[in-house]
Amino acid sequence: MSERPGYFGKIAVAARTVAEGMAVTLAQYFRRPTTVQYPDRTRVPVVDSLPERYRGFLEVDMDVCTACKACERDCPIDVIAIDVEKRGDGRVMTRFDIDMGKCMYCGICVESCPVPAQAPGDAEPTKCIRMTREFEGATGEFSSLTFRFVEAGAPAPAYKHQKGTVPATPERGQIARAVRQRARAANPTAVRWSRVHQEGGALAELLAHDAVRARVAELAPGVTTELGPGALGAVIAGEALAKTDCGACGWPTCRAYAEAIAVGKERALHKCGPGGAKATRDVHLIVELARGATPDEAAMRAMAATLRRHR
Amino acid sequence: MRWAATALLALVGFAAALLLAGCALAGCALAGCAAPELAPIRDARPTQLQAGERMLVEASGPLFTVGAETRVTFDALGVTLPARAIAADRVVATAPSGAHVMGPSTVTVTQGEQRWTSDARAPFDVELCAPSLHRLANGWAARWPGPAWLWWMLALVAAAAIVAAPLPVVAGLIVVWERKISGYMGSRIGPNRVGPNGWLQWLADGLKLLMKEDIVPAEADARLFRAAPYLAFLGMFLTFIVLPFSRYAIVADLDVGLLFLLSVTSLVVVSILMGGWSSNSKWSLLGGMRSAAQIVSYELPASLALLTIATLTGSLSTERIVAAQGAWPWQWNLFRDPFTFVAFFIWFVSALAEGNRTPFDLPEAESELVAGYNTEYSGFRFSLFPLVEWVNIAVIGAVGTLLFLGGWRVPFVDAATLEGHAWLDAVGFAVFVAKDLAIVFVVIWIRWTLPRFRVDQMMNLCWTYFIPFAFVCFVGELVWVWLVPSTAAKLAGGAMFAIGGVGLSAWFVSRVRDNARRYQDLVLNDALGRGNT
Amino acid sequence: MGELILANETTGEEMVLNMGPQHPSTHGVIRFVIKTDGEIMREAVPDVGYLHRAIEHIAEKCTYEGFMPYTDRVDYVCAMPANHAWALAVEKLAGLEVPERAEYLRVITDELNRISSHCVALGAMAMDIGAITPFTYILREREYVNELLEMICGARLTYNYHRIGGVGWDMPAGWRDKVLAWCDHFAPVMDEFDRLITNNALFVARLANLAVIGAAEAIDFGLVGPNLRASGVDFDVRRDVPYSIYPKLRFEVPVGRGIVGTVGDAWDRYWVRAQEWRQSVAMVRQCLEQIDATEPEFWRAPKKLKPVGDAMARVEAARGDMSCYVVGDGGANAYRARFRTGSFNAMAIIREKSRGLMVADLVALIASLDVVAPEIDR
Amino acid sequence: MTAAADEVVRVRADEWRATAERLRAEGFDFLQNLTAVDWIKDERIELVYHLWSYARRAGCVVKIDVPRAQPEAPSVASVWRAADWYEREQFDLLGVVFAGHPDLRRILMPDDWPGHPMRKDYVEATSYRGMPTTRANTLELLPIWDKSRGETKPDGAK
Repeated sequence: MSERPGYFGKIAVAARTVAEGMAVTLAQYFRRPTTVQYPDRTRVPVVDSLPERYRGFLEVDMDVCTACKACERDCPIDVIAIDVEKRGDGRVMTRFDIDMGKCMYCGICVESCPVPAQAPGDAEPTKCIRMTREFEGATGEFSSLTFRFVEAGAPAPAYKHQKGTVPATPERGQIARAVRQRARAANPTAVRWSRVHQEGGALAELLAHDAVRARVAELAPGVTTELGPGALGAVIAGEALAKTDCGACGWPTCRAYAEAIAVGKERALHKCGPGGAKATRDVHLIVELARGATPDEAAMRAMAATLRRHR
Repeated sequence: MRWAATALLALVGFAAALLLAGCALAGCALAGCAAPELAPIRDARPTQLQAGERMLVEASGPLFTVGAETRVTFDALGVTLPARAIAADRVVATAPSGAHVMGPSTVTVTQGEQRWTSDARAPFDVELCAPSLHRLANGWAARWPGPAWLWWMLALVAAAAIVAAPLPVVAGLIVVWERKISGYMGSRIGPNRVGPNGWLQWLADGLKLLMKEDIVPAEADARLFRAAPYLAFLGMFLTFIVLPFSRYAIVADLDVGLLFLLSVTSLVVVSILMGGWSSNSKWSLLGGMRSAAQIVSYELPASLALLTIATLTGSLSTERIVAAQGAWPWQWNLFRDPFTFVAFFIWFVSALAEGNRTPFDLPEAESELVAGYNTEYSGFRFSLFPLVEWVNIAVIGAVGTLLFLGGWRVPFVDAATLEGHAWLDAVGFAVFVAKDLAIVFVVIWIRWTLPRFRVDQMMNLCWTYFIPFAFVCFVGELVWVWLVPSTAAKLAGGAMFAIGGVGLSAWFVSRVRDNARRYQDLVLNDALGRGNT
Repeated sequence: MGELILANETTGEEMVLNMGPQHPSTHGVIRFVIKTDGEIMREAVPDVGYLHRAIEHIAEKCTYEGFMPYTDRVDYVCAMPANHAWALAVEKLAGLEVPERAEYLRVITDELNRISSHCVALGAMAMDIGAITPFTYILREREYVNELLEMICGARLTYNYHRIGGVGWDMPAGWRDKVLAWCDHFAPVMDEFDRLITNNALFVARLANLAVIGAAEAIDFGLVGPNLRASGVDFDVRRDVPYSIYPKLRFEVPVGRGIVGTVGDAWDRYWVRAQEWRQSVAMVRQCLEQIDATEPEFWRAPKKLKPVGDAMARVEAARGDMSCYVVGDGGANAYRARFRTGSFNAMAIIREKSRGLMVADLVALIASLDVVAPEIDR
Repeated sequence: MTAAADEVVRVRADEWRATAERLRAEGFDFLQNLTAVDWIKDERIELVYHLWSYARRAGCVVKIDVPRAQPEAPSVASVWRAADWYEREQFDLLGVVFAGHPDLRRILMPDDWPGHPMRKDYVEATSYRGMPTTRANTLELLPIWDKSRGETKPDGAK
């Protein structure tokens, strides 16, 4: 093709190359397509088809974990949080959380873990903390991607590792699946969500009319229209907010948030994270009562606002 | 499950509507058939007569004796014209002097002492459409009260309904077929979840678009914006009037069929420009401008190629073009002579350009203009544009079949046997649809193989390559029809079929087999199973 | 960019088009302010920085080993050479020795990743010109490469496979035969791709003589890799500034010859990549034959890394000379790290080259330069 | 393993333009890299230019020290076109002003971004134009939620 085709040459070249291209696509038309119909029409579940070194969710076998915090130290983005306490003679882990939502699945923690382990069905030995082939972790709330390997009430004792021995561990993936299930069930928003939909859930119970009426009766005497902003702020902070000064609402302390509401600087009354639905409802009740609304009116408005915010 | 329920409901509703329309029409048709016998004088044209002009009067049967002295009188105007019976059922009257205007009056022909008059309530100032529809309307007009034109209108609307009803379904099926072909050509599967093996995907898409919100941009030119899609749909729907799907399945056999076809498709240009301009977005404007330039400039080679066929057949009527071709491939216009062979490719590529199909899909080029003129459309209004585009592919297939591939002609069946056995018409229809779908497959196949032209290359291709070749074909055809005797023409047809048809396709099949042989399939991880497991 | 648009206030015929940052063919989050007169562009001013994650700033916060996963994110389409660059720079800074088997594994994974990166480049270029099917073919082939790399290091895109002083894992059992089987499978696919799109008349018409970049101009603007070689400059870091075990491999460096247009046009940039992945397949085969002769050690992990001084390491990535300049002040973290990438300079030349082109050509130009947003903004 | 260590040339800021043109004439036609290193302890910013000559297949490193308080260096965009964007990037990230640069604007950060991010003493603002640039770290929030949910334990586990 070195010499440039003339007027008719161009037509011949165009015809031939177009025909060549169409021959290729027609040949492809009769070949087997390469699409794998994940997730429902695969011969085996996808997790089993992945290679052994696949870097999916992390899992920690708490029986062989020596609480040496090597993984927490070496993780480039600090997604591992371990709390160790002294209990009697040994050391005990009360908390071992890994934020899988923030983790970048690089595997550096596995390399820095000193404790080797041999899982059944694996060709190569792995470590106490290791990556599994689990990867399906879609959830509605970011915080439910934090895997908590230590149960709330059952701290795990630190394991004493003898040099040179390779302790056995369960098959890779079991612990990860269990922990993921627990994470989905126990995270704050999942609780809120399931509550709203379960009969007699906390939110539903909070918004049940009589509970609201009882709460209004408690608050009403303390809240009158003559209350100054300072006093009103004190009532809000005292009665409604979670008093944890956690800063989730964007204000340094609960008292500051309450003052801002009372003065009118802060419009949003639902920002108390720890307090959740209960705080939102109570703040609305106090503000409505302070504005001189009748108990019933205040109750209705508070319920409406809470439902809207915490649906 | 909720979603599947709504889809099922819609499907049942649609089927019921179709069934209802069918029964209603069948009822009318039955009622219509028992019409009284026709008036002796069936038709008299033209209706406005100037001095010296001649008028043709047709009878519904062989009534006149040729050569006898005949006179034609307009009863309402009281005017009598000398006439001559040129055939048993035809009389030609000439207007001697002064302008005679014929209003809605009856016509009587007198020969010797015999007199025949036309039926007052059947105005025949226009040749409406297919004879069957014509008779149907007459029947209604005869049996029920009300002005005749009302029943004509009803008959037309009924015909339009019959033609329009399947359009969305046809477009939908072609869309699904395209997505499946593009899938297999791209080593994918294509839709296979909605309905049997994915063939109800079009219904799901249609429903989805119906349910989607229909947004009109704030500063858009609202009236133009809303009107654009319907104009495009109208333009595309009108082309179905002249398409002869089979011997009887043609809405109206216009004498100017091809001309009508070309002029109607330009409505689509207007609608695309309206859509592009009124969306008030620079990208849409660019898309609209490109498509206007493209369709207008490719109108020229397309019409010249059609003219080549018209000169070969000697008539613009689609019916006669199909009738002029034989059923066997070497009798098709495509292989009739070298000029029509080249004209086919010119017409085909120009039709691709007019349908905004790759390699000419510049107006809605995904990588440059995002979606060109229909970027701002959404919901039902958006669904009309793709519907028009995919119906256009079917129309390209249909026009290609009727002009070049011998339309509904079935081998071993000529016009006479067709009169006798009406069911053969269905075979003709099937043959027509098969050839149509073959061309549609090629159109889709091209889209998933070739890249896109740049605007100036597209224009350059049209004006420096296509138009000169189209003129050469047109003039060549004139000379061919004039000089080449019919026997030599048949021989040329056979030769063309041998070289062009068999030779080219044999080479192409060898290239495809070569590609298939070289590719070695590889499977690294077959645990999951590929393709349609 | 605000005042830039005001400066381009339209007077009469011209209009300002805003292409990006979310646009199907800008290959990532990049934005162009285009001053056009109808289809012809006066100028296309690039506006970058939408994908700036301050990777160089993070390097100062992480330890040398901890920063390795971030180098994957410098160019996520071709992450292995970025790993390689960081490993080489720190080894040069700290004066570490790397076992030969590790160098072979590094080159094998580099070349495999270069092929999958060129798959994306060539496929996306064909799709930007309008042909959609080649893109699906090439992604099918890239899927095989991803599976191979997934077997050896566990990830498909952000590998984090190289380590300072070696590589993370040795080859799993049976991997060598699978790669050889893939090489046999891939050879006819490359020819098929040429028949489908490379020599296609429309494709050639769209790319021949488009945005011709001369050799001097390419050097002056700092173009590297395939973009530079397409302009006729015969320079490849793997051969001319040899590192790792490239001296042991025999491979040619394809240089633009202007087969369909002039030297340095968009088609040449495409053609150079279409030849380069053939060389890469040949190199993978040679490495797999030579690797058996090396002893099984694949990683000599350094104890405490607290180097002092500065070092520059140059690696030939898919988009050219990706070099990493690292400065150590004796601390566990790098004092300063600087990644020089090919796309950064390629983007700089677009403003110069876009004058007088049509809007469709700008899309073809961006695709031919194979510009990727993460590399520009880092 | 790599080529012999390239010879390092230390140049004073004001004579850099002349040296650049001389180096260019000698054959260093490729400005490979420009890095600005912020030595905060001895109050200087070090500009490191890596040059490369395709003809001689050799490299050269030029280092220039500019005062940290008011970093000012002559622009070489006129000598190598690649310098145009390099200098804009170093201006954007470390605030080094290049005199004579055709269009010295920020290239990566938004135009009105406060401060120069790669400086050692840079403190990142928590929000930009009202948009928060930091996200609550779930690992820190979880203990708080545990405490506050103390009394409404999930699934009744007290």
